[in-house]
Amino acid sequence: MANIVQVLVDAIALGSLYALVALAIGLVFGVMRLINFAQADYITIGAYALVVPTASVTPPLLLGALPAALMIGGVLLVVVVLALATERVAFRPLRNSNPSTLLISSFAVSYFLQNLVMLVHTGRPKSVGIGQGLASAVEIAGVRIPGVQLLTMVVAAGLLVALVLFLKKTPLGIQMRAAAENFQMARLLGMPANRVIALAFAISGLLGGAVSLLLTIQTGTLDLRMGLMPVVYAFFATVIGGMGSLPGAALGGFLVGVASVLLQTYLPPDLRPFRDAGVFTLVILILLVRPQGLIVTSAAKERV
Amino acid sequence: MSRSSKERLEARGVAVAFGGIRALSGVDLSLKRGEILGLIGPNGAGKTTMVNVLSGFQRPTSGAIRLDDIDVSRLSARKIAQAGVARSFQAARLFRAMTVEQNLSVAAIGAGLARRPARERALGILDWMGLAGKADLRCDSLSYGDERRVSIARALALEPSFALLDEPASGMNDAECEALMELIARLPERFGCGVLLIEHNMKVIMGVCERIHVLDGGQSLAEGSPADIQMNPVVRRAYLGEKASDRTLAI
Amino acid sequence: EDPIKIGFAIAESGWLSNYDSAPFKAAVMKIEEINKAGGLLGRQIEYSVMDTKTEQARAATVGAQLVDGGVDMLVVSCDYDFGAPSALAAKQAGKIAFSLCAADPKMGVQGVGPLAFTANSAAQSEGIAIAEYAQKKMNLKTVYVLEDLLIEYNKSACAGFRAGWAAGGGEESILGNDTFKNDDPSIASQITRLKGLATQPDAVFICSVTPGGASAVRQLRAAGIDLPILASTAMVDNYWLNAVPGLKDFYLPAFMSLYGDDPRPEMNAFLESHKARYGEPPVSSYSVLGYSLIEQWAYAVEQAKTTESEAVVAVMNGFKDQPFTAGPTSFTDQLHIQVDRPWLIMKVENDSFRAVEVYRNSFKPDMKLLFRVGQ
Amino acid sequence: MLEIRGVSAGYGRLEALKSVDLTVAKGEVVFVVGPNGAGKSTLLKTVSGLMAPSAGTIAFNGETIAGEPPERLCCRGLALVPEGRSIFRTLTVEENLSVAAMIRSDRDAAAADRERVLDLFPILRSRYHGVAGHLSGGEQQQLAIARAILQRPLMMMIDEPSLGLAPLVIDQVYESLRQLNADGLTLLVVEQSTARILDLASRIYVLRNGHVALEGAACDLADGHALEEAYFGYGAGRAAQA
Amino acid sequence: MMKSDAVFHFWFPVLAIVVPLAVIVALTDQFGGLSLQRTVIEMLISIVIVVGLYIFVGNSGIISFGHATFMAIAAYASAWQTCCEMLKPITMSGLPPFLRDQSIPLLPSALVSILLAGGAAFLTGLVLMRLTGLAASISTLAVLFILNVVYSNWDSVTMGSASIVGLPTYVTAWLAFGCALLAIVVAWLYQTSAFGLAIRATREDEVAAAASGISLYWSRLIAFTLSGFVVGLGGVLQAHFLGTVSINNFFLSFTFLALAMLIVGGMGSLAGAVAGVVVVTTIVDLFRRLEAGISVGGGQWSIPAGTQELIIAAFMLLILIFRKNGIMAGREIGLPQHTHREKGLVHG
Ligand SMILES: Nc1ncnc2c1ncn2[C@@H]1O[C@H](COP(=O)(O)OP(=O)(O)OP(=O)(O)O)[C@@H](O)[C@H]1O
Ligand SMILES: Nc1ncnc2c1ncn2[C@@H]1O[C@H](COP(=O)(O)OP(=O)(O)OP(=O)(O)O)[C@@H](O)[C@H]1O
Ligand SMILES: [Mg+2]
Ligand SMILES: [Mg+2]
Repeated sequence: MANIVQVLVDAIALGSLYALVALAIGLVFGVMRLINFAQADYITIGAYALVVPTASVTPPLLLGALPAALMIGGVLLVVVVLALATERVAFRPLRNSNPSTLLISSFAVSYFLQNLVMLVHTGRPKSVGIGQGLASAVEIAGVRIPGVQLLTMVVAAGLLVALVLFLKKTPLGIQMRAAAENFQMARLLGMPANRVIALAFAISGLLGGAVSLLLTIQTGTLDLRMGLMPVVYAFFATVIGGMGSLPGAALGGFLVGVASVLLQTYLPPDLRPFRDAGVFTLVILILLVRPQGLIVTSAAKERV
Repeated sequence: MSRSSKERLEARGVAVAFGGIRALSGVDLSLKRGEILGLIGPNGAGKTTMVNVLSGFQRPTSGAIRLDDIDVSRLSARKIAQAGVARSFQAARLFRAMTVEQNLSVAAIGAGLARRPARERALGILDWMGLAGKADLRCDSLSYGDERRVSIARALALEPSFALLDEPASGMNDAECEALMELIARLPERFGCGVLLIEHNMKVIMGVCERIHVLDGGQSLAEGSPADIQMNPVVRRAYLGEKASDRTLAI
Repeated sequence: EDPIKIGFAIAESGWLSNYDSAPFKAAVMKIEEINKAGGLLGRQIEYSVMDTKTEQARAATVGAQLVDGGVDMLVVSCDYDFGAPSALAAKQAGKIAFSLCAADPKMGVQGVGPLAFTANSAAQSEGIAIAEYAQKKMNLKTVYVLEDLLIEYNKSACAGFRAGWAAGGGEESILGNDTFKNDDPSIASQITRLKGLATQPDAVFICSVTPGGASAVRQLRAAGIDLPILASTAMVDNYWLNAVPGLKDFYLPAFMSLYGDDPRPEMNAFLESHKARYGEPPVSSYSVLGYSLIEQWAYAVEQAKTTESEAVVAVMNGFKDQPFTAGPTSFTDQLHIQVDRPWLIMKVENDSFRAVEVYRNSFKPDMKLLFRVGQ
Repeated sequence: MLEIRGVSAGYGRLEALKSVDLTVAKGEVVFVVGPNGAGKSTLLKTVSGLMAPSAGTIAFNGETIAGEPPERLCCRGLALVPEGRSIFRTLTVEENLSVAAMIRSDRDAAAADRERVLDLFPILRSRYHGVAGHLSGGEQQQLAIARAILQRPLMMMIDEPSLGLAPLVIDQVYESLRQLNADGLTLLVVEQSTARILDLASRIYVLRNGHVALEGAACDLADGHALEEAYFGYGAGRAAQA
Repeated sequence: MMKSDAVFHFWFPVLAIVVPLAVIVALTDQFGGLSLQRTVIEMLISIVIVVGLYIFVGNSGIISFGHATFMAIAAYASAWQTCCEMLKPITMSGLPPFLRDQSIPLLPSALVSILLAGGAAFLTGLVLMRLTGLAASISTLAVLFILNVVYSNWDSVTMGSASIVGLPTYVTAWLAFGCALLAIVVAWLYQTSAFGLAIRATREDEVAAAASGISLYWSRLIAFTLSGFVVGLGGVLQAHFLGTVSINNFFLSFTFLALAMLIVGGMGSLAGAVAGVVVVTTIVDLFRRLEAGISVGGGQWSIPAGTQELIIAAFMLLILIFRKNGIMAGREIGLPQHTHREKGLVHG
C-alpha cells in the first residue's frame, strides 16, 4: 500500500516538473504560435549560470556561491534576460511567420545557444552541489518525498494557478491574450503590444529559471542537453493537454510524467528499456481519441 | 452517395444548439433543383449555421438533412460535397497560393475527375464567367470582387445539384453587385442546379430570387415571393427596417 | 629518409572531443619522446590531425583524406561508433587503425577487420573486475544492478558485471536489475523499487556515465541509501564529485591514478612527464591509453623493422602480457582488445578518488560475453 | 483635424496610394468611396500607423504623425475599425470590449459607455460571455464598431461599416454614427456603396486607382451623377481636373 | 501551343534544378578533391531525403518529425541484408536465419528496404493521418521517439545504439545524382498530379478543401506513403555511402537539420527543397573549411573551433528573418514569361 502511494508520489513529482516546462511552452505557443525549442537552452543556461564560465571541468561556483535568495534571483534574472534577448533578436522579426518557420528558427536559436555554451564550458558535463539539503528526502508515513520534489509540486501548482488567474482576470493578462491573437489590432487599441508579448517570454524565462534550479538540485549535474528531454516531454504534454490551454498543458505534463513512472514501475524487466515507447504510444492514442487535446477551450474551436 | 443529380435538398426540423445558444430551432427548408431560394434574416439569425448544416460542416442537434429523401445528416462535409451540394463561404477561403484554374480544378478533382478533365472543366467555367483571362493568376493577387467570383466558380466546379452561396455580394460595389446578380440568375440554366442565396443586400435578393425564406432567432419567420416578403410587416420590423422600401429595395 | 606518418582522425569539436583530447595529447607526447630519442627505425614521426566533429560522415571523410595523404597508421576516435568509419577507410587502404580508447571488441577482427585495434580493455572486463573485487576483497554477498541504457558501453559493463558476479556468487545473489535513461531527470521509481526489496542488497552496481550516473548517485544517497556503490571506469573523474559532496563507499576500476598515489611506478612516471610537457596532469586517466597506443605500435614496428601493416599486425597479434605503460598487453589474431589487463581499484574519499589496489580479474570473458550474444 | 498631404504608400512594388491629399475638419463626417482596389483601406491603414507612407505628410490635430506607431496614435485619440473586423476571436465579447476600454482613465464614463453600446447592439449583451470567434459575421462587425466607440476617440475611422450587416442594423449604425458625430466625434468612413451615405456625409472623396478622383461637399454631389461618373470612371479625365 | 513546347514547359522547373546539379557533379567528379567529392555526394543524398520530406511536408503543410524513422527502417533493413556476413551471426543473432546467415545482392536488397520504408510509412499514416496540424506533427515526433527507443534497445537485431559497421559502400556521385534525379522527378509528377493538387488545397485551407470534396485523410496518406518511399531511398543511400548505420544518426539533430534545409529553401516548392539543401550544405562546408584553416597570403587563417556552428545557426536565422518563406518563397523556377504571370503583376 505504502508502495503504491510512494509510486504515485514519484509519478506526481515527475509530472510536476514536466508540467512546469509545459506551462512555459504552452504560454509562448499561445502568444506567438511558436513552439520554442530554445526553452531547453533557457533551462541549460540557467543552470550553467551557477558556475563560473570556463572550460575547466571543475569550475568554481558563481551564482551558486550566493546566498539562496540571491542565487535564485540571479538565476531567474539570467534566464529572463536570455529569453527576452532571444525574443528581441530572433523571434520578434519573425512575428507573423508561419508556425513551421518559427519552429525552425527556434531550432536555430537553440543550436546557437547550445554551441555557445559548448564553446564557453566545453561539452563535458559538470557538477554543482547546491541544495544538498533540499535534495534529501523526508519520510511521511512511510512515504519518501525528496524535498526538491515537494518543492517542484508546490511551485508547479502555484504557478499554474497564478498564470491562469493572471491571463483570465488581470488587464495585462487579457491584453496579452489579445496581442497574442491579433498583434496589429492590439496596437490599434493602444497596447504596447511588443512589450506585452515580450512579457510572455519573460514569464517563460522565469519558468525556465525555476526549472533550472529544481533540476540542478535534483541531479547535481550540468549538461549541455539537460533541458532537452524535459522540453520534448513538455512539448508532447502541451499538445495532448490541448494547445492554448494552460491547465491543459499542465495536465499533459502530469500525464506524461505519471505514465513514465508507472511504466517504469510496472513493466517486466525485459520490457523496461522500452518504457518511453509506451509513453509515446500513449501520446498518440490520446491524440487519436482527442485530436484537439484533453482540455479544449471553447475559443480553440473555430467555427466555419 | 452516388453522384447522379439530385432533385431536392431538404432540412427537416433542423435544430442546432451551441451550449445554451440555440442557433436554429426546428427549421424546415427545401430547395429544388433549378430554383433560386433566398435566405435572409437579421444578424445571428442562423443563416450561416443553416448552410453549415446543409453542407455537412455542422451536425444538427436534432432534425435531418435529406437529399432526395436519403438522410445525409451523418455524412462528412466531403461526402456531401461529392453528393452534389456545393457551398461558398462568408469569407472567400480561396487556396491563396494556387492559381485560379487550380482552385477550380481542386473542386473538379474532388468531384472525381482526373487532372486533365478537371482542368478542362475549370477553364470552361472560367470562360463562362468571363474570368478566362485570370486562369493563371495566383489567388493572392486577385482583387476582392474577383476573389468572390472565383469562390463561386469553385463551388460550381463540383457541378453540384445545389449551390449554397453565403453573402457572395458582401463588399462589392453597386456595379459589381449587378454583374453578380446576372451571374447568379443564369446559374440554374447553365448548371441545372438549385441555388440557396444568403445576402443582406436586398437589391440582389429581390432581383434574383424566386422564393425567399426568412429566418429570425433560429426560427422560420416567413417564406414567400419577393413581393410578399417585402410587404410582410413582420419581416420589415425584424429585418428590413421601416425605411426599407424607399431606399434599399428599389428594384 | 622520409618521415613516418601517423594520422589522427579524432574529434576536436563536438561532445566526443572531451574523450579524445586527453589520450591524443598523451599520444603526441609519446611521438615527441620517440622523435627525441632518434625516431622510429631511424625515421622521425610526423603526425597530422583532422577533426571528425563528432559526426560519422565526417569521420569517414577525414579518415579517407588522411589515408589518401599517405599515413602509415591511423589513430581513430575513442568511441567505436565514431572511430569505425575512419577505421574502415584505413582498412580499405590496407592501413592499421588504432582506436584511442574504444571499449568495444568490434573495433577489431570481428567488426572493422583484422587491421583494427583498440588501446582499451573491453567494457565487460571492467564489470568483471569490480564484481570480483567486491566479492573477494570487500566481502559483499549480494548486489543490485542499475543499468543506464544510453550507450552500449554501459550495457557491456553491466553484462560483464553480471557474468562476473554470477560466476563468483551465483545468479541468485543478484537481487535485482533495473534500468534508467541517462537523461531521466529523476530515478525516483527505481529507488522506490530498490527500497521495496524484501532484503536490501550489500551493494549497488551502476553502469553509467556522467551526467546521468552522477545524478543517479546523488539521488541514491539523497534517498538515504548508504550501501557501497560500485561503478564502471567512465565515472572515474573527480569533477562530478561536486554533485555528491561527502560521497563515501564508492568504488570503481580505473586505468591509473592521476593523483600520484598509483602503486605502479611507471604510471607515476607517465604522470610526471605529462606535467613536464603540458604543465598539468592529464584531465582524464584515459590519457595513458593514448600514450600506450603509440608505444605499442612503435614497439611492433621496431620488431617488424617495417611499417608494413601485415608485418606489424603479425607482431602485435603475438603480444602476450607484453609490458607497456598502460599495463600488460595481449592481442591474438581473434582479439584486438584487452580482456584481463589489471585494473586499479579506486574509491572516493574526501571528495576525491584514491587508489586502493591493483586487481586483475581471473574470470575472462568469452566471445559470447564480449559480443553479448544471447544476453 | 486630419490633414493628409501628398501621401503615397504601397505594398512592395505596387503603389496603392499615389500622392493623396485629404483633410477632415473637426466635427466633420467625411466619406471615402471608390471601387475595389482603389486604395481606400490602404489610406486608413496609413493614417492609423499600420503602414508607413513612402511620401507625404500626415498631421493630426496639427502635429505630424506619419511613421508613428499605432499604439501612440491611439493614445492621441485616433481609432480605426479595420477591414475584416479584426476582433479578438479567442477572447469573449466582454474581454474584447475591456481591451478597448483599458487605455481610458475615466473608468466610470467607460462603464457607462459600455452600457450604451450594449444597448445599441443588444445581441452583444446576449453573447457577452461567449467567445467572439463564434459570433456570426454581422455580430462580429457590430462588436468591432462597439469596440471603437468604447475607445472614446476624437476621431474614428471605419472601413466599410455596413459589411455583412442586416439592413435594419445598418440603419442603426448610421443613426448612432450621426449621434456620435453630434456629440463631437469626427468621422472618416470608407464605404463601398454610395446609396446610403449622402445624408450623413459632410464631404465625400472618391478614390480611384490610388488617386483622389473627386472631392466635394455632400450637398454638391447630392444628385449623384458626378459621383457616379467619378466612381466608375466614365469621365475620369474630367473629374480629375475638377 | 505545340505539343513539345507544352512538354518543355511542364518539365522546365525540373530541368532548371537538375541541369545545374549535373554540372556540379561533373565538375567535382573531374576536378574536385576527395573531401569536395564526398561533400557533393552527401549533398545529393540530402537532396533525396529533403525532397522526400518535401513530398509530404511541403505539399501538406504539416511538419513531420517522423521521416527519419522511415530512413532508419530502410537503412537497417539494408544493413541486415547486405552487411558483414561474418559478424551478423554474432552481433545480430536475433535476425531470422535467412537474413542472419547470408547476404542478399545489393539491388534487390535496396528495393526491399525501400518497400519496407514505404510500407512502414503507409501503416503509420493509416493511423496518424486522421490528425491534422500540430497534433499530426507531434504524433510523428512520437513515432520518431518510439522507433528510436525500440531500435536502440532491440540489441539482438539492431545492435542497440551501436553502429552496424561494414556495409558495402557503393554510392558514387553519379549514382547519388541518379537517385536525386529520380526523387525530383517523382516529386514533380506527384505535385502536378490530381493528388498533388488536392493535397496542396488542404494545405491552403482544410475547410474549403473538404467543401470541394477533397479527402484530407487520403490525400495525406498518399503523400505520406510516397515520401516514405523516397526517404527510404535516401536511407539506403546514406547507409551505403557511410558504410555504417546507427540509430543515433536518425534522430533529433538529423531531423532538425533536414527540416531546416527544407524550410530555409522554402517548403512550398520543389525548387525550395533543393535550394535549401544546396545552400545549407555550401554554408556548412565553407565554414568547415574556414575552421580547418585556409592560407591567406602565406599565413594560415582560421576561425576558432566551435564557432562554425554558431555562425551557421546565425546564418539560418538571418535567412529566415529576411526571407520569411524561404529562399524560393514557395515558387518553382519557371520560364521567364511564366514567372511574370504567376507573380500576378498583371492586376485585375
Ligand atoms: N460555434 C458556435 N458557438 C456558439 N455560438 C455560435 C456558434 N456558431 C454560431 N453561433 C451563434 O449562432 C447564431 C447564428 O449564427 P449564424 O452565423 O448562423 O448567423 P447568420 O444568420 O449567418 O448571421 P450573419 O448575417 O451575421 O452572418 C449567432 O448568434 C452565433 O452567435
Ligand atoms: N497586403 C497587401 N499586399 C499586397 N497588395 C495589397 C495588399 N493589400 C492591398 N493590396 C493592393 O493594394 C491595392 C489597394 O488595396 P486596398 O485594400 O487599399 O483597396 P480598397 O479600396 O480598400 O478595396 P476594397 O474595396 O476591395 O476593400 C489593391 O490593388 C490591392 O490588391
Ligand atoms: Mg452568416
Ligand atoms: Mg478595403
